Amino acid sequence: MSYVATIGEREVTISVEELGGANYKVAIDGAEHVVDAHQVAGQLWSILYRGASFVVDVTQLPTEEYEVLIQGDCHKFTLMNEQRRAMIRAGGKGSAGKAMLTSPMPGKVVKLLVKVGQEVEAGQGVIVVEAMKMENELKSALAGKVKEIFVGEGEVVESGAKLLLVE
Amino acid sequence: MSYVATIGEREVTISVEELGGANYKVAIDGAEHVVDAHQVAGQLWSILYRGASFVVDVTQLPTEEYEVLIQGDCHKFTLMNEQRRAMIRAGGKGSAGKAMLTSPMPGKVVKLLVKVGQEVEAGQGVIVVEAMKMENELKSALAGKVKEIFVGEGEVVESGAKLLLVE
Amino acid sequence: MFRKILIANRGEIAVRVLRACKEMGIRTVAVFSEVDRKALHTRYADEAYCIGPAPARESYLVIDKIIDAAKRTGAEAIHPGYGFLAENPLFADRCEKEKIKLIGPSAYAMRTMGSKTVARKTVQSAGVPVVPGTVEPITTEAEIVRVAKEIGLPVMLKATAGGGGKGMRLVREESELSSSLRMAKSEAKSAFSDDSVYIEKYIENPRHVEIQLLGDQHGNYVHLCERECSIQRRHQKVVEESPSVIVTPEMRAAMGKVAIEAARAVKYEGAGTCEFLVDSKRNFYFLEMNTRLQVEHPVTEMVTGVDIVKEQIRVAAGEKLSIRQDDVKQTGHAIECRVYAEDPERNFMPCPGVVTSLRVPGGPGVRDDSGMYEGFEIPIYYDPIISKLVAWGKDRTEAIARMKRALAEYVVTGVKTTIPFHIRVMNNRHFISGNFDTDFIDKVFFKEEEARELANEEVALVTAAIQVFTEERKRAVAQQPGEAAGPVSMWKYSTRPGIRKIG
Amino acid sequence: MFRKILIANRGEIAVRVLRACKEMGIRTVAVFSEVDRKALHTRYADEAYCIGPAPARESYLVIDKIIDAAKRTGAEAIHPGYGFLAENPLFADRCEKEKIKLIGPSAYAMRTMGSKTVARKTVQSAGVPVVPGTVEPITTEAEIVRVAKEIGLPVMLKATAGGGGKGMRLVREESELSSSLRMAKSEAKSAFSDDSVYIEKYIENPRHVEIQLLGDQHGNYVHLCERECSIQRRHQKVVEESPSVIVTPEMRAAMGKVAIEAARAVKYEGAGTCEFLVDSKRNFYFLEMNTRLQVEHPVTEMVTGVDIVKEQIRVAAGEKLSIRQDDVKQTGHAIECRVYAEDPERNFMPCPGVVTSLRVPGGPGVRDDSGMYEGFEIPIYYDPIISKLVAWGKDRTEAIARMKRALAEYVVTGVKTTIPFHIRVMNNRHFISGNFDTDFIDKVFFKEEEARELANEEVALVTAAIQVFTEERKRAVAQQPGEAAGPVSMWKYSTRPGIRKIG
Repeated sequence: MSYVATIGEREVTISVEELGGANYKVAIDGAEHVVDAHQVAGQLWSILYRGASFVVDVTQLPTEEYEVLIQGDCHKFTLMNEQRRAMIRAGGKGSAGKAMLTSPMPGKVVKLLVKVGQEVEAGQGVIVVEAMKMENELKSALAGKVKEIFVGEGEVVESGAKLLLVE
Repeated sequence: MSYVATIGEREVTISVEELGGANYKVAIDGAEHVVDAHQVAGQLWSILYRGASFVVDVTQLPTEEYEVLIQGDCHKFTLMNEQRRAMIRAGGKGSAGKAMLTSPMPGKVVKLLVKVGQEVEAGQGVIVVEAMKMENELKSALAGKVKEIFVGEGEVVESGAKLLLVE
Repeated sequence: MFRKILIANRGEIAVRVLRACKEMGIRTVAVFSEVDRKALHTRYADEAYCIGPAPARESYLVIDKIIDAAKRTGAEAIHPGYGFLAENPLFADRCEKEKIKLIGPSAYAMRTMGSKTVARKTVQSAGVPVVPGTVEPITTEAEIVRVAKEIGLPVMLKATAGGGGKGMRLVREESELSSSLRMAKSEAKSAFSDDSVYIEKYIENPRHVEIQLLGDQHGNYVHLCERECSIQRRHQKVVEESPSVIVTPEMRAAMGKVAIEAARAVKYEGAGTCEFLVDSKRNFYFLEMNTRLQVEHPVTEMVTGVDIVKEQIRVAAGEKLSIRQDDVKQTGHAIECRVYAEDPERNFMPCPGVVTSLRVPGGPGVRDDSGMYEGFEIPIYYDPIISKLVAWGKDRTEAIARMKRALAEYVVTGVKTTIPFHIRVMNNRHFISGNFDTDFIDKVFFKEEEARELANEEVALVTAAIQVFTEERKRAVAQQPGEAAGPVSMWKYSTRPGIRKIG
Repeated sequence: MFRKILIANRGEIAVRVLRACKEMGIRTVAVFSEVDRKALHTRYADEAYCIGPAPARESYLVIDKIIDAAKRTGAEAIHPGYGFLAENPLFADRCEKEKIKLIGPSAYAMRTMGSKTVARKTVQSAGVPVVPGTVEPITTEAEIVRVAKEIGLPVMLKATAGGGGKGMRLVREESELSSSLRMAKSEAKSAFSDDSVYIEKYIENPRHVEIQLLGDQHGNYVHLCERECSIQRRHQKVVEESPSVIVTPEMRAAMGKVAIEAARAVKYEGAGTCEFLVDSKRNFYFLEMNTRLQVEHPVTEMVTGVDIVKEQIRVAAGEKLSIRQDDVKQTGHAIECRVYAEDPERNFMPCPGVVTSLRVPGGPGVRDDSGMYEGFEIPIYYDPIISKLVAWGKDRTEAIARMKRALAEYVVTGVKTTIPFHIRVMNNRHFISGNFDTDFIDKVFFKEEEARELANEEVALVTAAIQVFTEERKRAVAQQPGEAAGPVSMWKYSTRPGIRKIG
């Protein structure tokens, strides 16, 4: 089976073939290796790869994003098999010229600094969200007009919640 | 719902009624109390009971036996609801005059000290089982004749495996 | 000695105090907010009482509820931990009125030292050098602009009731003054229920060195040497150590002496800390006195062998200090890394969520003071500190090596933590050489570390691919009719549960 | 210094050595048997090689396989841990031949001290008092009966190559002699691949006190004071502490001096221990010298601040000892409890199985040296030690209180452990007063503790009933057609997986 990982701008192709006994033949962009991969528990793997031992924690986020922890470093990428990727490629992309501001964390909206229809500059503070006693002023990604505000002051929002649309 | 716990020779009746909000009305042999019981994860409970806070780990064994760990003490008992207990009561009991020796741990049979047909005394060593580098001589529970031997020397046995029957 | 103590706090510090009480054979009472029913401190105490909804202003900060819980349970003393009510003189007054012993200094000492402006006056009159700035709180925009011009930018805005970096803002440009004042006041209000803010000259490239003090009711004082807390992010300590690489024995003695004089001036009782700024010429300036147990107290415990929390409790019960100044020896070196539920890759954004798996470091010289457990849902309402990892070594080199080793063992999944950040600090050449100041992280470290490549990317990709591969195969097997579904899955929390919506 | 070290061991001690290497920046190679593929030491090392099937005789004890792994990986040195090949002079010879440095003493020192009979002769000729007994191994039943009559019952049978209570049998009755000889020889064979057994007079009510030694290649020696290991079950240490309550400063100096003389007699290099029996008049008798790292080394590390494993490695690399005798100070008190996978309620029957949940103690003064993890299947093939819990306190009282607190925090489910036993020891009045000998557990403790009632039975029953109640209700809900199955179950390992059948 072949998979494509996307790390930032880069794409890497990984193929996996089972050899039995928890051994797998993998190829990264064509270079082949045998991996001894034991699932210790849940998302925890013990990996013997190219003469070295690794402890790897793989967390799958609700989308096809992965966060992989090795020796304190957190690697982030999306990964999917080739069929699924082809399917998604056939679909559309996000619209340009718009910037949806979403909450980067769960928290509480403390203050709206702009109103619908107001002109804002790129980098201008537009909303203050408090989490864990720290106030965070979130800024507009681009210059434009506030098209819509999805939350009110005092509202508790989840991570990723839509806050405000600038066009 | 009513349950009967058996601790050694004693029997205790416990009734449980849900009050909502993780609160339960329980009665132990008739004495009523309200318990605040939160399941933290798996077998781990946080219990507020009669003015005190307890951390309780409940392990259910394959039978209806329970091992409950509180502050380092391990409580063992069987527990079942009253219907099930009535059902079991209707069934039979084990046969008398026979003693089935089972392995108290997983391990390896190192030596058989008796043969089928041999007379043994109560307390006589009949088999040696090794686990974790310790040899353990298992003894016959009663005097009688070795009726059957279920294992051979060198065999690996699981905990509870039948080893030998004395009649 | 007290028979029962109520701990008016939550998280790692509540657990720390509970442990001390257990070791002293004292019965403990926890108080918890509705979201903390399953929290470690609630479970760990002998008794536990709910004191209201999640927001601290409706639970942990409500004096009436704490007092009520203490009276209902018959607790003879209250340990406030740090934060919340720990430095609130109204709470101290109330405890005194209710004849419940508050484990800490008197309301008078809290008022004097707690109001940083009064504290500055008090120690200045005892001849201790202080940082230039105002002694009165600032309220209007006009006022802040005037004062800033007077003492010159950059300036630091600080909550009068503050601590722990809350309600603090550094201002370098005049244009930032008004928005910073608003933010500082708002944060101060939220954290301390008091929005008073004062202003101080900002000393460039200072190091933050503090002296740990203990005092009893009989006029005895000792200091437990210094801690260096210069590794700060946004003016909040993140790494602390003892001893400090820049403190000489003479300087230690001088700072200790001054700190004890400051404590004596307010008849200080219990554990407290005098914070100093040290400039590049090793001049030190009194910054403030914290009239409570500090987050970073474990590093001092590890190098001196003194259990500071137990000393607090003994002193509160009227006992004399169990140690004299001559008994205090710094042995080896200790470093603390504060583990926060924050994403170091996204500008330390708070990252509440569920701890889906947890593996804690062990072995020699490692101490973990934690408030989390596997399955713990980190609430959004409180400080994001989830653990403090402390390493001891016979010298600084061994302490750093051990901390690196322990951090690599420390695995928390489900939420982002500052562990990867700490690993990078421990590997940073400036940190290793002891060459840093309080701006080091924000100014030097991030610039240097920005371009860093992650190691072992190939392994990360391969493992994720194998995981997806095995899952796809399991699903395929499960869909084949007439076949067994395969071995029982060992997966737990295989997707990250969302944060519960709060009403 | 070495760039790469192979650790020829498993479990907690392999992890301990790996941690030291990591802190020293040395690359590590683990070897593992087929059942240990997922073990902590396999995962924790930088490289890991499989050396064969589960039984130690086919993997961890096979010299060829260890040497082969070292050569394949380019390891310059091998750390043997304790047990397995740690005191095997053939292994030392082979390492020397292959030019791989074995971290430990020379084959000559191992032979002299490892054969306990030769060791007795050697130290006796240096004027050290020894326990009466044979100097030649015993092989026949006739011989054992003759010697036992000669020196008088009770006697102790001991494996010549032994250690850790393996292959040891106390014999009080003549009728038990032959069966005990058979058992001891068989155990010795299984544990050390050598069934030689010797006999010693059994001293009644002795205390077991030992001296930790370090020696380098340059003729320097230090001792790190004593450990008391009198709390034994079936002649196996279960609780160790430092200092010993019966050792006076004069006695400490005398024992240390004798121990160093014994080490000097064999040009001892690395870490070693001289064990002594101390009678009720505080006379001490040389018992044996262990030419390896000991299980209980952490208590010495906690009171002296010396990392014994790192010293072993430095000394093996040719460095001089980093400490002199004057630098060695005992500070405070440390206690170790060995956590075994055994059922204390069923006569300490070994209890392998799967660790279904694990919560490790934290906070001040606590050290956990563990070889287990959540989900770990404890193999039946090896020693049942799964962890060592060590507590430090400023004095013995604080160390005991802290150990009690830490033991109460330590939760292992899925397998029985000795944790409940240790809690009872820490609460026992004889242990607290320091009044015990090596027979204390088997003779006094169990008799006193037998009738003990468990606390909190009511809570245990209520919680189990509520758990059954909620499960029954969940099942009922799930069976109702057209209804959702309720919230996702957080249950993991809800039944105890059986032990895998081995072919």
